[in-house]
Amino acid sequence: MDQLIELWQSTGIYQMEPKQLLMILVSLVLLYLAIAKKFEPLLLLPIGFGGMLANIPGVEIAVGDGVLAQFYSMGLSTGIFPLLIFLGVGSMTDFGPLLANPKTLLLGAAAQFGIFATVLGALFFSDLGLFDFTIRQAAAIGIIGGADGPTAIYVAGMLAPELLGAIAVSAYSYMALVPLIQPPIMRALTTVQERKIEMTQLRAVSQREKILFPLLLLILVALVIPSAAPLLGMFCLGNLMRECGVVDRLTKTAQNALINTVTILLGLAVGSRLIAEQFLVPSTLGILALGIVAFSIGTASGVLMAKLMNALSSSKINPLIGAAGVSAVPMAARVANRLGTEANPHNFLLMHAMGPNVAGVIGSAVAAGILIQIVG
Amino acid sequence: MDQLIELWQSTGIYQMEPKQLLMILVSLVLLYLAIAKKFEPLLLLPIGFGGMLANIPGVEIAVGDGVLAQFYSMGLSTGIFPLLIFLGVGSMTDFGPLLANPKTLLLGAAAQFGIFATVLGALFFSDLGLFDFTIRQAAAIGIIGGADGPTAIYVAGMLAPELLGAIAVSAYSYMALVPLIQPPIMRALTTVQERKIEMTQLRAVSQREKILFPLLLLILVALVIPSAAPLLGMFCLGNLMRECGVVDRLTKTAQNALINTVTILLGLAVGSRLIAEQFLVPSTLGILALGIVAFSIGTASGVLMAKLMNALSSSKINPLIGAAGVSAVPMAARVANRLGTEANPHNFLLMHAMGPNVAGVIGSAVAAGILIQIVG
Amino acid sequence: MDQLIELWQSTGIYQMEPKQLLMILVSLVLLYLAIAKKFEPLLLLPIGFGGMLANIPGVEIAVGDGVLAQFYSMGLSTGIFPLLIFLGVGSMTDFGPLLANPKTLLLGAAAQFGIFATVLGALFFSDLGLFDFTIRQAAAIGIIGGADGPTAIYVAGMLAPELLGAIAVSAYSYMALVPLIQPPIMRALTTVQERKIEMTQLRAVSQREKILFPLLLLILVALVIPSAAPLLGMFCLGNLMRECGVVDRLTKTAQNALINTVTILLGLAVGSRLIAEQFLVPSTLGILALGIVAFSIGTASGVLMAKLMNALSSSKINPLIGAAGVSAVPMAARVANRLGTEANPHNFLLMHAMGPNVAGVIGSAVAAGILIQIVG
Amino acid sequence: MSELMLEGFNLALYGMGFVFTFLVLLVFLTVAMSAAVSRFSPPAPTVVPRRRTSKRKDSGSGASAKSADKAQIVAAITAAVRQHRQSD
Amino acid sequence: MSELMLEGFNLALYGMGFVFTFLVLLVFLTVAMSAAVSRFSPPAPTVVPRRRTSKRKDSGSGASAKSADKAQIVAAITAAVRQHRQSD
Amino acid sequence: MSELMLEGFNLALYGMGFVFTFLVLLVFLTVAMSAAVSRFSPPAPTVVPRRRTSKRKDSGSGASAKSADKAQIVAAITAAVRQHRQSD
Ligand code: NA
Ligand code: NA
Ligand code: NA
Repeated sequence: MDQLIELWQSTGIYQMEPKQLLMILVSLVLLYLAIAKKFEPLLLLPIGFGGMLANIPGVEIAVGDGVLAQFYSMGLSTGIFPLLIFLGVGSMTDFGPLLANPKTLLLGAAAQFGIFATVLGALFFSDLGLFDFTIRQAAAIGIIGGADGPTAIYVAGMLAPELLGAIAVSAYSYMALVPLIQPPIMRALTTVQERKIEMTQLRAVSQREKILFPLLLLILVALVIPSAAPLLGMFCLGNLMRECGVVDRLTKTAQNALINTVTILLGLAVGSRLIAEQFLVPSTLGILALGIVAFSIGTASGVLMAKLMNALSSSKINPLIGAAGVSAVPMAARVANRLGTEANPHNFLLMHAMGPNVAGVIGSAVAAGILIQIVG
Repeated sequence: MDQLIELWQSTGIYQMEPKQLLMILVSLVLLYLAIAKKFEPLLLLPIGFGGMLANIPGVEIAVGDGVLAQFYSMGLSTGIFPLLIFLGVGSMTDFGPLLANPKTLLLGAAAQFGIFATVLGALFFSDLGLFDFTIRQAAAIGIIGGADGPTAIYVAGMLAPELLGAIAVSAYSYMALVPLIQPPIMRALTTVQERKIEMTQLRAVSQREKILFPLLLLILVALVIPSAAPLLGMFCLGNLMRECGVVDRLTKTAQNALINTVTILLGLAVGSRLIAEQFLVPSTLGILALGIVAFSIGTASGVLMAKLMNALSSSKINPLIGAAGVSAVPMAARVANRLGTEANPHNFLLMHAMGPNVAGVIGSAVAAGILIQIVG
Repeated sequence: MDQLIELWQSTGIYQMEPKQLLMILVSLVLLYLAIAKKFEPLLLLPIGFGGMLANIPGVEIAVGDGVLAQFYSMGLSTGIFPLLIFLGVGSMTDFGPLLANPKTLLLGAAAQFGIFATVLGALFFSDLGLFDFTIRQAAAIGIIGGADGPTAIYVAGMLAPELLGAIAVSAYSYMALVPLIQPPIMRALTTVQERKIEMTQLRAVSQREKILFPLLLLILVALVIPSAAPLLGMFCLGNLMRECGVVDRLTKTAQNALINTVTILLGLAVGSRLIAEQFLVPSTLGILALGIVAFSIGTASGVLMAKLMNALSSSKINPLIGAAGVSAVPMAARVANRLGTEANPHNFLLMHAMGPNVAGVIGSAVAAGILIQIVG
Repeated sequence: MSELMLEGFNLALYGMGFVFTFLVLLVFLTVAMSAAVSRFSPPAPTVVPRRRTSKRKDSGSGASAKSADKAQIVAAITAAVRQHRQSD
Repeated sequence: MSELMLEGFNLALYGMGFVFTFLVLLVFLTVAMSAAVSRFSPPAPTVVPRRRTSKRKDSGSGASAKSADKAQIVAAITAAVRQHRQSD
Repeated sequence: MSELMLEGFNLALYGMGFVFTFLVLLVFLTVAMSAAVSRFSPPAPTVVPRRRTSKRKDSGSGASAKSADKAQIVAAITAAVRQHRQSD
């Protein structure tokens, strides 16, 4: 009989605390968004599932010797998982549109203003006494505005691992919501006339330029902002592998088996940070609120930068592609294209928007390097 | 000259002890079974090869800093390898037949009686003074009756790592022998009339049911038997990835590169436990003897449960499919199908037997959770 | 203002030391050779890129907690990466030509003389006071003459990790230069008449022989030179997987996702040893000089061994295939074929040269075992 | 009976009990889930021919997939031939 | 204004400054690199139809690749049909 | 000669000796193994066209495989065309 009581006490029903139940519901919502709404399913599915596992009471999965805790300490504490993801992303990125129109790099720079504005916002919350974010935490929250999942996870793992769960969930959710968040801002800041601007077909880019670009980028990183070198280094390696044409078998693995395996493990490791004690804190609400602000400001500053460039230069660009500077590849570029076609059915902006789009990846990695450099 | 003697003393011929030679022969037998007899070759080939490497004298491969010892501490001590295998198995499992006929889950429950009967058998041996199994060791031996390789390795790694080699060899060998072990038992316990029972075509199962089932299963695990959550969690994640249709690239990797890589490493790590000192002990014989008992009792209880269900219900099932409840996917289901066709050429039981077959995987994972919970 | 100065001091321009700049140029040369000249690109591309990352000042990438340092301690200190590469190479090796003409194994033995002659050369340098190589370092340098990348990296990691960068760069560079290094030596040591010798078509080899060979090889290793067992063990496992025909899905992964992933990580880990402090030392020049000597002597002794065999036996072999005994698979075999066709357009030596070519892999792994045994 | 055996019987009893409890619950929940699904999404064309990511052989559907492929190929060829003739 | 906010403004100022500096430099270097490449390897047929290892969809080129494939298939079938007729 | 060189000569001597011993033994064992295999499984059709899991190029067989494929395609098309005509 004693043993039966002991067994009953070992069940989840007996041990479940309300906050764990709540976190399981939150995780189910993430799974619902991933599966039914196709919100960044590659990441949100393993994150949501990891969140469920992490909140099962009475068994160590996300802490101690648990398997998710091991994935966390193996790949997130060390930074290895996001860096390998960056390798894979690099090997899937085509810098052609960017090389055909390099000034779109400036759009990728402007959109990073979302990051720093959000850092200020987080610190302002602290100032008001609403939350108690340190400068490291504020920097980690700001990086959500980079609209780049692995960068956000990498920076959060370095600067504020205690917020990693909330930051990752916020970053991926808003990336999925880009088609809803961006259009009103883009419409508000542009005239129909501007949205109708057609852009000339991009010039062809030679293979040699594509091979030299990642090396050029890495050297510039080495000279100017070394702390961005791990992230951009892996990115450039992936891209060089892709473009050089002599290591196709490595490229194929980096694009498939390697990135997929790491995505599963990284998702589960991030999910392990959705344990109730860590996620169900007021600051999570603050992070979610700041995250959407970050995306909005980034979008706006990208568009405004495009308008500024038009004011200063004779060759006009469609300001919609400025919004793609936040990264969120390739969603933001598609949004720009959609709004362009809406205003002018002959307006195909997709390729033109891919330039600022990948520039945004570089921009947020540089911003990440600076944040790590200054507050890390 | 001294150096020549030293060199001679470094050779394997000089250092080889009889028991190492014997273990190399045992390993060669495993390789023979894997290659010539196709006995679970995916696992027994790396296990057998690892066994050979582990018993080469004069070089540390399976102990200390040796590479197999590193694979062991990386993946078996931590439980990571069997859990990743379970992820892959989940991503290859179709719960359709089970969902079309959920009461076959009971067959998967009944067949787990083999596990607990074997635990008792092991303890009885201890009682008789034949062997000296502790309760933890008895539990680890019993799990052989689950007829599921990764579950057996996971539980043995938790409860009795010193027996892991013998338990894994026993589990995989008897799984390969299912087509020989099961038929006499199945024939003995059923009449020709019963074996002739035809079953109606299974209903079509919607994708939505297939998506909800792994979540349902995980939630039930969380509520009732949390200690089964690592195993069944990874299994359900793999299955959800498979069925949800939005992460196909992850599923493909889980089904191929990931599970194959882990299978090689896990096989070698298990092989490292075939070192003579650990494998050539009397208890290994006990484990081999108990293993076949476990399979036989599991088979019998599955069949008898099916007959009981027929006695209580009007919709008849063919009792042969009860034997598939031991898992040993998909071999046991094929055996049931073969005996069915033998008795009645129009009797196609394969799909019907897949239900209890995958139910057996769930059942033994639940049993594993209970054993870890109570004696772990 | 202070912060601006601090930021300026954090840039690479400020912190870059001349030797780091020099190493970045060296790395760029490696990348150029890999991409433009197709010098062993699968390895030299990640090595060169890793070398660039390792020499970026002001950020820990190749030391401390840096990601390359982690790859190094994960896979090179432990020996795991080269062993997994050997698994993959084994799974891609066809022993057919060797089995059809087993006496070509002797050519693979003779060519290893390059290894030991180079060990003597390195010690002679020490004797002269030019460099200060210990016997362990000399052994690690000698293994370059094995013309086998993973073997060289494995041995260097065991015996002289401080030289690993220079040894790996030397080994892969000279392997790529085989088409330039070997022909003059081969022409100098053979008459046109010898180069014209046609060889009879190789007999068909049964699958059973191909399955038994890796087991035979492993058993001989176990009996005679156990310290070669990790390397040749993994090689034989890969080959057995390939030939047995029952684990094709494992073989496919070992040949693709697994070896490709490990190649990327191993290349980066080796690249981490190109840090200026470690690579820009006089001994690197010595290693590069000794490396080419090693290749040349290996080539010469292979050819001379073939001539000796012709002198002693009635069935003539073309002495060009002796040069393939250094390994450098499959380049050396192609060189032999090219020179053969040059002398006699009906002379197809490729298949005949594959025998000594793979024998050279076995030979240098055996030599590696002996070196580790005696000086390790 | 020894202490150890007693412990073993306890383990077996509770163990089988739990396994059955669990799977019986799962039967009920599964039936309920399937009922709910068919109620809330009633007449949908259920077994969509799903993209096969699995490597498992299931001879039945595989064969039909093949014959469908074949039909498509034949159709494509037929169309091509027709087009070719018209362009003559 | 608090110490913390001040630190924040500093961070934002230097941060955005650095990001812009970096990307402006990158624009110049990229333009220079492209110019150098086109000078030293002038009239080469630039966009070689490279082997695609990437899985990314890019509708444009994908579509043209498809239609090229289709053309090839049609050509192959045409040839096969012609051959078939001649052999009749 | 220095101590170190002496050690080196020893190493080279034993090393080459061992390498040769090993590979000579391997030659004998391999020959014996092949003889045994051909004795105990004599006239089997040896080189079965094995499933190729390897990526290695070997131009010969590759070419023949291709031409076989081509022949099959031509045959398939021929059949399709014939069928198409009959159904006209
Ligand atoms: Na960004
Ligand atoms: Na089972
Ligand atoms: Na060699």
